[in-house]
Amino acid sequence: MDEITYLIYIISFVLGSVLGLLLSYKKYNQPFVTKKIDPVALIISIAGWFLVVNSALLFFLPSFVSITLGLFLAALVLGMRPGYGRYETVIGILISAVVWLAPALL
Amino acid sequence: MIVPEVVPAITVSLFLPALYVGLLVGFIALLGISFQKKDLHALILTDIVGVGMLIIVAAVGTDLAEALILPGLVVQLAEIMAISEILMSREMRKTGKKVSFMPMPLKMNMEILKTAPNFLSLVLIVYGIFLTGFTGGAVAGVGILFYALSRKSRGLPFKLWEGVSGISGVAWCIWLAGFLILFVTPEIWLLGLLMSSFGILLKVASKMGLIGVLGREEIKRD
Amino acid sequence: MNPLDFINLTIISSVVMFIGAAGIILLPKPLDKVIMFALLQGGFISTIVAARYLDVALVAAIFDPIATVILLMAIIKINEIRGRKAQEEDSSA
Amino acid sequence: MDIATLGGQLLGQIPLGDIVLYLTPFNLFMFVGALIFTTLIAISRTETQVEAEFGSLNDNEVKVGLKEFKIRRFLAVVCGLATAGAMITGDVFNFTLLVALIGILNIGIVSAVKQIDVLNAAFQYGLIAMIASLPLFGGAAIILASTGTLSILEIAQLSFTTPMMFFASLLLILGIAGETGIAPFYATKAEMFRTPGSPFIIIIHLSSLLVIVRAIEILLIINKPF
Amino acid sequence: MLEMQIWFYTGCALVILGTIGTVIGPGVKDPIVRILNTEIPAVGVSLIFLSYNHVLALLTFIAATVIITLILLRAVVRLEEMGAEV
Amino acid sequence: MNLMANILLNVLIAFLIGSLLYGLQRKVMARIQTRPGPPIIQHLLHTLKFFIKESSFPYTAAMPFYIAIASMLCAIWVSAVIVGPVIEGSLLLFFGIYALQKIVEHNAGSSSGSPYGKLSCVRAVFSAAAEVPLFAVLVIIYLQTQTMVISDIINYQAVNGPLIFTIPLAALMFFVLILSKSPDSPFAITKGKDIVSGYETEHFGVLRGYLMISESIAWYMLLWVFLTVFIGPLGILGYLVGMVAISVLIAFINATTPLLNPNHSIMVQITFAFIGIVGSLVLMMVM
Amino acid sequence: MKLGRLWNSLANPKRIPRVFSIILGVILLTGFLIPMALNDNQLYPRPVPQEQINQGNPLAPYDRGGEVLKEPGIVKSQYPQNEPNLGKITSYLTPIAISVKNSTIYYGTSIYSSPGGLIDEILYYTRGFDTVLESTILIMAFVIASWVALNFTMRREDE
Repeated sequence: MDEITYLIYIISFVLGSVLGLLLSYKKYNQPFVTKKIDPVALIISIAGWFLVVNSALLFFLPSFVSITLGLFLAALVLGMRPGYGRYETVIGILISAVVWLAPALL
Repeated sequence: MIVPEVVPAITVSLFLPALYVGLLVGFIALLGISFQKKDLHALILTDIVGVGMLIIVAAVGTDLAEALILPGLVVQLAEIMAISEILMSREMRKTGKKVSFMPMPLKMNMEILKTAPNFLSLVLIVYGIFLTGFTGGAVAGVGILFYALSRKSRGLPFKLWEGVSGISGVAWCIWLAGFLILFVTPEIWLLGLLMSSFGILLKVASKMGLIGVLGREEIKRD
Repeated sequence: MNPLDFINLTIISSVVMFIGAAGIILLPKPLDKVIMFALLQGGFISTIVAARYLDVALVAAIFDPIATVILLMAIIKINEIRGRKAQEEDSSA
Repeated sequence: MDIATLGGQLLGQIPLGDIVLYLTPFNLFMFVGALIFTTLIAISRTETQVEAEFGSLNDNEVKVGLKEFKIRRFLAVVCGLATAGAMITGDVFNFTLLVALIGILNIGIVSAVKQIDVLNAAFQYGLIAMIASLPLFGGAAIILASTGTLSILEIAQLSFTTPMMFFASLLLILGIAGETGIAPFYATKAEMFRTPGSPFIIIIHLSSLLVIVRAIEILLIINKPF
Repeated sequence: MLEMQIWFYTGCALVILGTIGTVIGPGVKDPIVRILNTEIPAVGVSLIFLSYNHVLALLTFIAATVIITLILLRAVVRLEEMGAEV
Repeated sequence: MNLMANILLNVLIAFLIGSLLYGLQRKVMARIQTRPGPPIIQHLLHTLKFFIKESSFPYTAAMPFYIAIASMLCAIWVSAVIVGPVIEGSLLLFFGIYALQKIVEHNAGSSSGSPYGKLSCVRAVFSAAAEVPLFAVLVIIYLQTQTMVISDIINYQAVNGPLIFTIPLAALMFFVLILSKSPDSPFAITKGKDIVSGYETEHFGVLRGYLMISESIAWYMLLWVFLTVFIGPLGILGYLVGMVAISVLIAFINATTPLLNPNHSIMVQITFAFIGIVGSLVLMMVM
Repeated sequence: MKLGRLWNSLANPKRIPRVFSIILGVILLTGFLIPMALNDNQLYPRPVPQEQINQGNPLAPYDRGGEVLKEPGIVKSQYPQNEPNLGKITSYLTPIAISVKNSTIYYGTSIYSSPGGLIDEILYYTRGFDTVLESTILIMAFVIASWVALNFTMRREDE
């Protein structure tokens, strides 16, 4: 069912954001730190966005599992406390977009 | 054939002039309202707007149109009454003045006020009861009203006022019951008919009469 | 065609009504207007009679004096109020 | 036909002589909505407005007296019932009468207040309501004159729309706008809401919005754009 | 038929005349005068009713006019007494 | 699928997406105003937060009404979801729901007895005066497609192309309506910051939670109706993209415009409505 | 800004009836431009005015045929299938009315205004719901007026 799938996506996104928010408050205690890129967050973000955008490439997983997982990971970074996780998200989106466009460009 | 199948040609030919007169009257009166600064004058002019409405409805010229006019009249009357009361209430609050609550003068010794009311009122009430319905209610109501207005005795207690308004409520219920009988058990339609006509009569008449009683109540407080 | 044929109840009453209406509009004093109003009502009642609805004419004839009385009372009362006000203004001035 | 494309399938009719009420999902929803609100209003007590007193630190409570409360509740309940009736009626003249009833009740609900401004707004609203009876009843009469019937179910089955019917519905919508006080004539009504007595004044708003929605359905049925 | 037409057009003329008189007639600044002038359209409407044979409506209308006049006059007198500028 | 399950599913989706869109909107506005802004999830958390807070009722409130109104608002928007995505019923019914919702919203303000709520209630009457003409856009849709049933409108668009190209002014009107419903918009006079939180000022705890849930559903539903009626048949992904796009657009407008004075707000909306209705009719005549 | 001032003045309650009436007046004027005519296929048609009274009919102008309690009168209503007793009220006359009818020909109106008769049929039977509403409007207006009068304009010193 289409709608159930989408509901699961949304819920995983929401859960990811909530978890990301909680974790980021534990991890960082300074507000508004820009310019610094957290490597762990970067990896999670890239992995998440890759899973979301390029689920078709991962033939061994059903697409909805990979998207659910990917949304969860992407939201983990996206939902971080204000000031954090922005560059990581942008880089993640860029990389996955490049991968998505790569077959077409090549 | 007593009743024709279609509306007679002469009624059709009168429709357009009547409609135009209605529209024209409405237009003139509305123009008057829009250039009128004073609220009381605007209220008086809305009466004329109602006249325009009546002409437009009457122009259809069937029995149905007449049945639609009857209540329209009563509605117009009721609305004017309620709104004028609000206007007075507002002005009293604004000016904050205590006024003598007498709407009509009784210091004059008018001959007609001594002899005529009893007779006129009696005629009107009896005739109104014979007529029944909206028409009879209005006629009998004016009779009661005129009687109340012109009598000098002022001993009407406040309770009676509420009693009269109570009658009209009961009358409304009678009318409703009659209406239900007409639809639920059509076999006894005659009873329903009589209940309806007399219910409406009582209701309209008592309500109209209330205006006069209202006046008296105020006189009494003077 | 005899010109006298035009003198029947319908024509006369409508002429009376027009005179009454003109009087109501043009005369300045309210009391004069009430008198012209009676003229208007008279024309109206005779019109109903010309239509041969005597019961309606009867009711109209009863309502005519009532309306007149109500108008008269209001006019007298309002004159009284205005007179009193003018007096008060005089005495205060 | 038109009735079904507007409000969904025709669920049933309630014949009362020549006046036939009809129910579609749309009418039913509005009818039930109006009734629920009426019930809620009937069982509620009024709010108390708390205002800061001028020149001191005390509060000033504006309450609705018991007598005032009773009459206003009564009027509000009748107004709610009238609104519910206007939702399901299937007769143009019946609808206009219900709208007229709603108009007078709206004035009545606020006529019992003591603020001069609110009374003024109520009076002006009353003036509009009275003026609006011309286009309201006049519009219904012109519809009767042009179609020969007042029943909406019959009008829906006519195959033509004359300019006269269009003019009549123009009058009708203006009348409804006047009686219910929508834009751009909203100001009188909004002023009336400044008075305390929350659940009762709500019915003023409820009735006007629901009536407008219903009026749109009726006008579309009458005019049959295609 | 001619009679009916005469009544009808007399009624129309009276209504229009009376309305104009009520709106811009001489002396209508005084509310009493204005109310008196409204009686002319009332009679005009009665004539129109008569020519359509709406006799019952006519009967009711006559009674209702009297009451409306009374209500309006009551308002006028009381407002005048209060000295309200409306 | 089972009807009940379908309803539940759609309501949940509406609520979650609506909340996320509100969060997104706040984020975008904040970035435009060069603030960091709250996380996107904030509005949802905010809503859920109220369900674990203590509920208290002001003693000035109009009692059963004050409580009933919050759940009524919820019920009304749930029925909107039923009429909309679930059974694709009549648009007129949706119009009725919108009208009822206006009343509930308005009375939430006045039943509490708070002067802020009262002001919000008066303004709600104002704004209803403006929003109802805007909603008259439905008439134009009816004139164009000859039906009011949503599924038929979708079919019409599948054949004749999106309505936004044929009646652009109507789409503009509906867009103004959506704009007026969004918080912080120039037309959001009922929730202006000058009257604290408008009609929600005196609603605490569970009641506030209900109000916020219904607001989220309302936002989703308005966008859904806009996309369905003007863009035509869309997949769920299409709806998502469209909703995000409109939310971002509205966030741009909100971030850069001031709140209008109530009278002006209404008259601006009425002007839009007038231009929209007359313009659409003229366009239809010409074409 | 002039537009803003205009919009503000539109929100003044006192102006609204004036604005409304001028808009309505203009729309009424457009009625003169629109072709209008009476559709002669109406419900409840009535004979040519004055026809019945000219024939010396004692029930003029509301004679619609039928016999008291036996035969229904002629009524052309919208939904005859909903009205089993259609026309019976029209033909009904009270005993007083019958005696009046036998004595004079000029009292038709009064006879048909008493119970029974065409208008009663329309008001109470075929369109009864309308009459319920009308009398409700009347009663409500009086409730309002009398309540305001009793509690504000008359007994104000009690406050």
